[in-house]
Amino acid sequence: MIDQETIGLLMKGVNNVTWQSLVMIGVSFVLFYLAIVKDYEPLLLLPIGAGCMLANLPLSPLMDDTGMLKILYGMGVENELYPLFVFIGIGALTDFGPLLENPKFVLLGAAGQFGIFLTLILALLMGFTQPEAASIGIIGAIDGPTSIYVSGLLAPHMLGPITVAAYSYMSLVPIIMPPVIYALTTKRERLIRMPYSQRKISRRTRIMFPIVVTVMVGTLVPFATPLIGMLMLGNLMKESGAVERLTKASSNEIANTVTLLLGLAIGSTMGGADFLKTSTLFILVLGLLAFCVDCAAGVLFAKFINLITGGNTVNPIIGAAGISAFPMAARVCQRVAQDEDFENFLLMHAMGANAAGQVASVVAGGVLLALMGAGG
Amino acid sequence: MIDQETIGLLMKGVNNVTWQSLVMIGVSFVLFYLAIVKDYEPLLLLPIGAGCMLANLPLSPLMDDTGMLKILYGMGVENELYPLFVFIGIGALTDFGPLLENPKFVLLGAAGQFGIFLTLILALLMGFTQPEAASIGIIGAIDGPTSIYVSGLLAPHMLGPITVAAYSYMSLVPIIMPPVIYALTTKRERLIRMPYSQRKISRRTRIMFPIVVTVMVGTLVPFATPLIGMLMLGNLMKESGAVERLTKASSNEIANTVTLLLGLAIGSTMGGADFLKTSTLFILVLGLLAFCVDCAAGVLFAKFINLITGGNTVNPIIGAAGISAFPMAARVCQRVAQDEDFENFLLMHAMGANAAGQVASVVAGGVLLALMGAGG
Amino acid sequence: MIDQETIGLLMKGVNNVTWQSLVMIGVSFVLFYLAIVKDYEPLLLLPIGAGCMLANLPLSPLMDDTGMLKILYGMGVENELYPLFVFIGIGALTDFGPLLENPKFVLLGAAGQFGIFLTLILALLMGFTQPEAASIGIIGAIDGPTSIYVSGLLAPHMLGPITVAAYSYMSLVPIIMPPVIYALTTKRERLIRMPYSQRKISRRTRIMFPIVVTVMVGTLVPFATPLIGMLMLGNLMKESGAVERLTKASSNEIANTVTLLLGLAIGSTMGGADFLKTSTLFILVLGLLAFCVDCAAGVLFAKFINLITGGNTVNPIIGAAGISAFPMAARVCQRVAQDEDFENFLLMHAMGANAAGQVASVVAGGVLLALMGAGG
Amino acid sequence: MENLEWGLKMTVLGMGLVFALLGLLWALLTVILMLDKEPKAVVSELETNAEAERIAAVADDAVGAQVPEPATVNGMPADLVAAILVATMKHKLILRRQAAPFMRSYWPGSQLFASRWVASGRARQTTNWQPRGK
Amino acid sequence: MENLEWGLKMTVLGMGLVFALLGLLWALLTVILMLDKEPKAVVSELETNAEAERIAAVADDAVGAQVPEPATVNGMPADLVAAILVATMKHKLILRRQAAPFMRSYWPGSQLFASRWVASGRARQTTNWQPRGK
Amino acid sequence: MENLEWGLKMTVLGMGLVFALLGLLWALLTVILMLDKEPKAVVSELETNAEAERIAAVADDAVGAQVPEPATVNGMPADLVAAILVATMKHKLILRRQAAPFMRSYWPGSQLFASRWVASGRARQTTNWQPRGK
Ligand code: NA
Ligand code: NA
Ligand code: NA
Repeated sequence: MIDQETIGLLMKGVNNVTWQSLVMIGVSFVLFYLAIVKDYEPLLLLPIGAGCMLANLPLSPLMDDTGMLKILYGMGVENELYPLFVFIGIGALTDFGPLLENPKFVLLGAAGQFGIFLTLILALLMGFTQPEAASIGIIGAIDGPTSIYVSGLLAPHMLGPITVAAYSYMSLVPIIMPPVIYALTTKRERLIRMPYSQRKISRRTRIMFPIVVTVMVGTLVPFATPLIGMLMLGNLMKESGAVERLTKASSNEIANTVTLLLGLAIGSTMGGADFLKTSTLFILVLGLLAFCVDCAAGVLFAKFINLITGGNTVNPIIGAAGISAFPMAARVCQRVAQDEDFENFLLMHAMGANAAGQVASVVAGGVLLALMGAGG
Repeated sequence: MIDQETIGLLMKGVNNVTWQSLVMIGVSFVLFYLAIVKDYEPLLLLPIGAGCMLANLPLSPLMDDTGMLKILYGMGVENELYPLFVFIGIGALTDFGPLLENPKFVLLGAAGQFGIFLTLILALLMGFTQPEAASIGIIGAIDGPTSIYVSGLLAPHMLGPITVAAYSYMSLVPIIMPPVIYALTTKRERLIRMPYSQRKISRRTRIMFPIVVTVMVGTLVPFATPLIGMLMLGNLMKESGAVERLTKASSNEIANTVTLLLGLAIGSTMGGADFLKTSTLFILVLGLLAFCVDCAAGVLFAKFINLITGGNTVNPIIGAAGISAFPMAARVCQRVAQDEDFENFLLMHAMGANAAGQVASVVAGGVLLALMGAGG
Repeated sequence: MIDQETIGLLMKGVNNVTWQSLVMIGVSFVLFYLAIVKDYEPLLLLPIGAGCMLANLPLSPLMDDTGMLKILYGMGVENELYPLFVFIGIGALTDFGPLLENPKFVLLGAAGQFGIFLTLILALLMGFTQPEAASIGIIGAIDGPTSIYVSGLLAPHMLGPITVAAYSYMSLVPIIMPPVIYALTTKRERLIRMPYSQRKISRRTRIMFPIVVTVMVGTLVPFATPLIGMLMLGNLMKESGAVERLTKASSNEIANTVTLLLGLAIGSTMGGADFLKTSTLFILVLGLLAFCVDCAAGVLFAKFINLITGGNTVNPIIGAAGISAFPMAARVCQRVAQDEDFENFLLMHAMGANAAGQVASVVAGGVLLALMGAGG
Repeated sequence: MENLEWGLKMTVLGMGLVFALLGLLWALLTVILMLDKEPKAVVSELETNAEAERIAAVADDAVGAQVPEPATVNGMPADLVAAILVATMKHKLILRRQAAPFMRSYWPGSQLFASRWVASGRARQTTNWQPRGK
Repeated sequence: MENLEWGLKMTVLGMGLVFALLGLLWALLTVILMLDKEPKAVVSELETNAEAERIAAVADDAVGAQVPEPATVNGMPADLVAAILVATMKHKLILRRQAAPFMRSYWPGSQLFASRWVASGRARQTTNWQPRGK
Repeated sequence: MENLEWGLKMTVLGMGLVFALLGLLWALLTVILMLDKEPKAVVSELETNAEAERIAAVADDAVGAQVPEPATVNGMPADLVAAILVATMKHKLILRRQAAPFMRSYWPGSQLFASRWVASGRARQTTNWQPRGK
C-alpha cells in the first residue's frame, strides 16, 4: 500500500538537505544570538535570521516564485520601497536642531564618509567588480537603509551580507569607536571643552531645512532624490506639527510593518550558494574596516580644523560622530569625553556632527550612484 | 582625470531643470504654506505638496517606471484602492443618527449636489471634453475621495488639480458658506428656530441603515457600489459594535497610511507639462463656483420647502449643510445661526442635512459615472 | 430627450438582479446575524458577509478585473499571504508554556486531527474529487488560516464555504464539544483530577521551541514550512522579548488590517453560481462532522492512554482540547470538568493539549498537502 | 450647442436620479423607523446641541474632516457666549420651575453647554460606547 | 472503491505521519527540557488555574480567538462559584495549618481565584513581562 | 591597475562632491539662520546636555537606532557620577553666588543633570511639543 514512490516523495525534504543549507541555518542561529542575547539591532537581525532560516529549509515553498518570501522581496526590496519607507520614519524622529545651531559641523559629516571610498578601492584590488566594490564601500555609510538602497541597485546578489554587516556594525558603535578615538587623539585633545552658544531655532527654519535640503541635493544629485527626499519628508512632517497622525504612523505602524517585511525579505536572499563564499567574509571584513576608517577620518578632520584655525576649538572626539548611527555615535563620543573629564559635556556638539553624518551618508550614497551611473 | 563626459554627467541634474519644474516646485511651496500655516487639510495637502516637489525635481528617480511615486500611484490611485480605503475610515467615524432622526433631510443633501451639474455645463461651454467636464463638476461634491474616484476613472490627467481643489475647498467651508447664506436669506429666515423631537434610534436601525443603503444604491446605480459600499462598510463595522479592532484599524492605522500614500501619489501627477495650463486655472475657478452653487441650491431648496409647506418650519441656513464636508458644514451653519440669535441651536438639524450630503455626494458620483457610461 | 437607450442603461442594475444574487445577499445577512447578534467570530464573519454582499450586487464594479475585491483577493488570498500574516499574529499571542510543561500532551493534539481524514474519506464517497475532499477534510483542523491556506491551494473554488465553515465551527466549540464529551465518558472518568507539577520553563527553552519546531517540521514536511514557519516566527518574536515593536505590530496593526482584507476577499468568492450548490451543504455538514470526530478521537485517545498505562492519570475531557481553537477549547474542557466537580482544575492541562492541537493542525495541513503532492 | 444640450440632459437626468434615489431612501428609512416604534420626545435644544457636538467631535477624527477655526459668536469667544447663555437659560429655568414645579428625571439644560473641546474629550473617552455582542 | 482505497491510504499515512512528527517533537522537547535541569514543584491547582487563565487571556487578543460566553458552573455564574470555592479552600487551609504549621513561601490558594475577567485585565497590564535584552 | 585608477578617481570625485554639497548646505543654512536673526546666548553645559539627551531619546524610537548599553563613567554607573557632578556644581554655584550675587532668570545647572532615562521619559511625554497650526 505504501509504495516506493510514496516513501520517496515523503523523504523529499530530508533528501534535499544540503551542507550549505545546514550551515546557513547555523548562520541564522548566530543572527538570533546576536539579536536576542547580544541585543544587536534585534528589530532587523531577528527577522533577517528568520528569513534566512526559512529560506534555507529544504524545498521551502516560501522561496517558490509565488512563495511568501519571494513576494515580500518583490514588494519592497526589488523596487526599494522598504528602505525608503524606513527613511520616512527615521526622518520623523530625527531632530536636526543640533546641526542647525552649529551648521559648520556639516563638514564633519562629510569627513565621516571617507571609509566608503577607501573600502571601494580595497574591494577593487581584491577583485570585486566595480558595482560590487561600490556596494561594499557603502557599508561605510553605517546606514542600514542607504546600504540596502544602494546595494539593491548595484549588486542585489550581495544584499544579504551587506545588510547584515551594516546593521551589525551600527550596533558595534560603542565597541569600535572608542579605541579608534583613543588611538588618534592625545589626552590633551580629549580634554578640550567646547562652550555652547545656544541659538533658538525658529519654527520657520526648522520647516525650511528639510525643504531646502531636498531641493538642493535633489537638483544637484538626482540619484540621491529618493533617499534624501524620504528622510526629509519625514522630518518635514514632524517639524510642521500639522500632521501628527501621519508622523506617528510613519514612525510607528509603517516603520514596524516595513521593518518586519524588510528583514524577512533580506534574510531570504541569504541562500547557501550565494552566501557561503569567501567574498562574504571579505565583505564583512571590508565593511568593518570602512567603519573604522570613517571614525578615523572624522577625528583627523576635526584635528585638521584645529590646525587650520590655529586654536583648540574643536574636541576631535566629536569628529568620530560624523556617521549616520544617530544618536548612538554622539552618545559614545560623550562617554569617551566624560571618561577623561566628567565635567566635559560635548553631547550637543556631537549630536550636530551626528545629524550631519546622517545627511552626509545619504548624500554619499547618491553621489556613489551618480558616479556609477556616470562611471567607469 | 575628470573628463568632459564625467562633468557632463555630474551636471545632468542642473541641466535638466526647466522653468516648468521650478514653477511646480513653487506650487509645492504654496501647498506647504496652505497646509502648515493656513491649516488647510494638512493631512492631504502636505503629502500632495511633497509628492509634487519630489516629482518635479530634475530627473527624479522617484518618477521612473520603477520609482516609488509611480509605484504608489499604481498601488492605489490607478485602481482606486486609496479613496475606497479612506471611505471605510470615514464611514467608521460618521454617525448617521442625526439623519435617522429626521429622514426628510435627505432631500437637502440631494439639493446640495446641484453645483456638480451646473459646473459640468459651464466646463463644457469652456471647451472641456465631456469626461473632463464631469470630473470638474464632481469637485462640487466637496468630497475628496469621491472626487479622486470619479476623476481617476474619467480624466486621470486632471487628478492633481481636481484633488487639490476638492480638499482646498473643503477647508474653505467656513469662509465660503457664510456670505452665500447671508446673500440668499433674510434676517427673519435666519432667526427661525427649529424645535427638536428626539427619537431614540435603536441599535437595529443603526445597523440596518448601512446595509439598506448599500443594497438600494448598489442595485439601482451599480457604478456607485464601490463608493457607497465602502462608506457603509465602515459605518456597519462601527454600529455593529462587534469588531472594534477593525473599526479602529480602519479609522486609524489604515486611514493614516493610505492618506500619506494617496497624497504622495496625487502630488506626483502634478507634472509641469500637465499642470501649467490655463485649464488648471479654469478647474480651480469652476470648482469654487460649484461649491458656491451647492450652498446656494441647498439654501434655496430649504426656502422652497417652506414655500410648499406654507410654514416657516425649516431654517434655510441648514440647507447649506447638504454637502459632504462632515461635520464642518454643519458647524458653520450653527455659527451663522448663532450670530443672529445666540439661543438658536440648529446643529443637530444641520448635522442631519450634512450626513445626507455625505450620502448624496457619493450617490451623485455614482450617478455621474453611470450617465457617463450610459452617456453621450 | 430621455431616450430608450438611456433608460435601458439606467435600468441595467435592476435588470441584472438574479435570484442567485438575491439569495446570496440573504446569505450575507445571515453572516451579519451570526457575527453581530450571535457573536460568532465577528472579526471574520462580518467582513466575509460584507464581501459576499458587495460581490453579489448586480454588475458590481468591485468584481471587475480591476475591482477592489478582485485586487484584495489577488493581494493575499491567491498567494496565501493573508493567512500566513494572520499566523504570525496568532503565534505572537500564543504561550506554548503549558505544552512545554507537559510535552506528552502533544499526542493528544495529534489524535485531534483524525476528523480531517475521516471526513476526507466521506467526501470522496460522496463524489468530491480528491483535492476537494482534502479541502473539506481540512475543516477538521478547526483552524481558520490553515483551512484557507490548504483549500486555497487545492480547491480555491470552494474557499468561501470552507472558510465560513471553519470560522463558524470555531465559534461553536462551546456548543459542540460538551455533548461529545458526555457521550464518550463516564462520570467517574470526568471526575479524574490531574495533579500539576509546575516546571519553570527557562527563557532559553521558550526561545528554542519555535526554532526547533520550525526546523524539524520544515525539514520533514516542506509543505508545512510556510504555516509552521509563520506561526513560530510570531512566537519567537514574542518569546525573544527583544522586538516588542514587531510583536505588537504583528498581533495588532498587521493582524487587524489583514483580517479585514482577508474577510472581504473571502466573501467575494461567494458568488451565487459557485455557492448555491448542494455541494456547499455537504461541505457544511461534513465540516461539522469532522469537528465532532476530532473531539471524539481526542477523548478516546485519552481513554486509550489510561488503558495502556493502566491508571487513571488522564482525565479524558482534556482529550477534546487537542484541536486548534486556542484557548477556547481548553476553557470549555475546564467548564465541563467543573460542572462535575467544581474543585477540579484541568485548565492548564487542557491548555497544553490545546497548544499541541494548534501545532498538530498545522502539521496535519502540511502533511495533507504533502500527500496530495505525492498523492493519488 | 450640442454640448449644451448634452449638459442640460445630464443635469436633468443627474439631479432627477439623485433626488429619486434619496427620496426612495427617505421612504425606506421612514418604514424602518416605523417598525422601530420608538417614541419621540421633545428635548431641550441645549441637550440636543451637546449631543450633536459629541457626534461631530467623533467625526473630527476622520481624515479630511477639518478641525475648524475656534468658534466665535459676534466676535466674542464661543466659551464666553456659552457661559452667558447658560446663565440666561438657568435663570429662565428657575422662573419656569417657580411657576410650575414638578418632578422630572432631569432638568432641561442640566447637561449645560459643553464647549466643543470638552465635548470632544468626552466623546473620545466614550467612543466605544456600544456594548459588545448582543 | 478506488477512491475509498486512496482515502484509507491517506488516512493511515496522514495520521501516521502526524503522530510520528508529534512524537518526534515530544522526544526533542524532552531532551531540551532535560538540558534545562529546572526543578519540578507540585503547586496548588488554584494557582495553576489562575496562571492558565492569564495565558488564555493573552491569547484572547488573537484574531480568530473567540471570546467565550460567560462561564457558568452548574448554571451558577462562575464568579459566585469562585467565591464559594475560595471560602471552602480557605477553610481547608486553616484546618491543615492547625494540623501541621510550617513556613512556606506562599500559601496555596493565596492568589485566590481570579475570575477570567480579572485575570485578563492583569494579563494585559503585564503582557510585556519578559525583560528586554539579556 | 586600471581598477586602482578608477577607484582613486571615484574617491577624489566622491569625497569632493560630498564636501562640495555639504559645504553648499553650510552656506545655505548660514543664510537661512541669518534671516532668522535669533539671538545667540551662552547657556550652561548641563542644560545643553539635558536638551541633547532629550533629542537623543526621541530618536531612540527610530528603527535602527540602537538603545545603547547603560552608560558608565570610568566604570561607575552614570547615575552615580551624575549625582556627584551635581553636588560639585552646586558647590561651585554657591561659591560663585557668594562671590557676586545678582539676579538671573535661572541658575546655571538649575535643571540639574537629568539621567538619560529620566530625560527619555520626559521627552516621550513632550514629544508633540510643537503647537499645532500657526
Ligand atoms: Na553614515
Ligand atoms: Na458633497
Ligand atoms: Na486544529
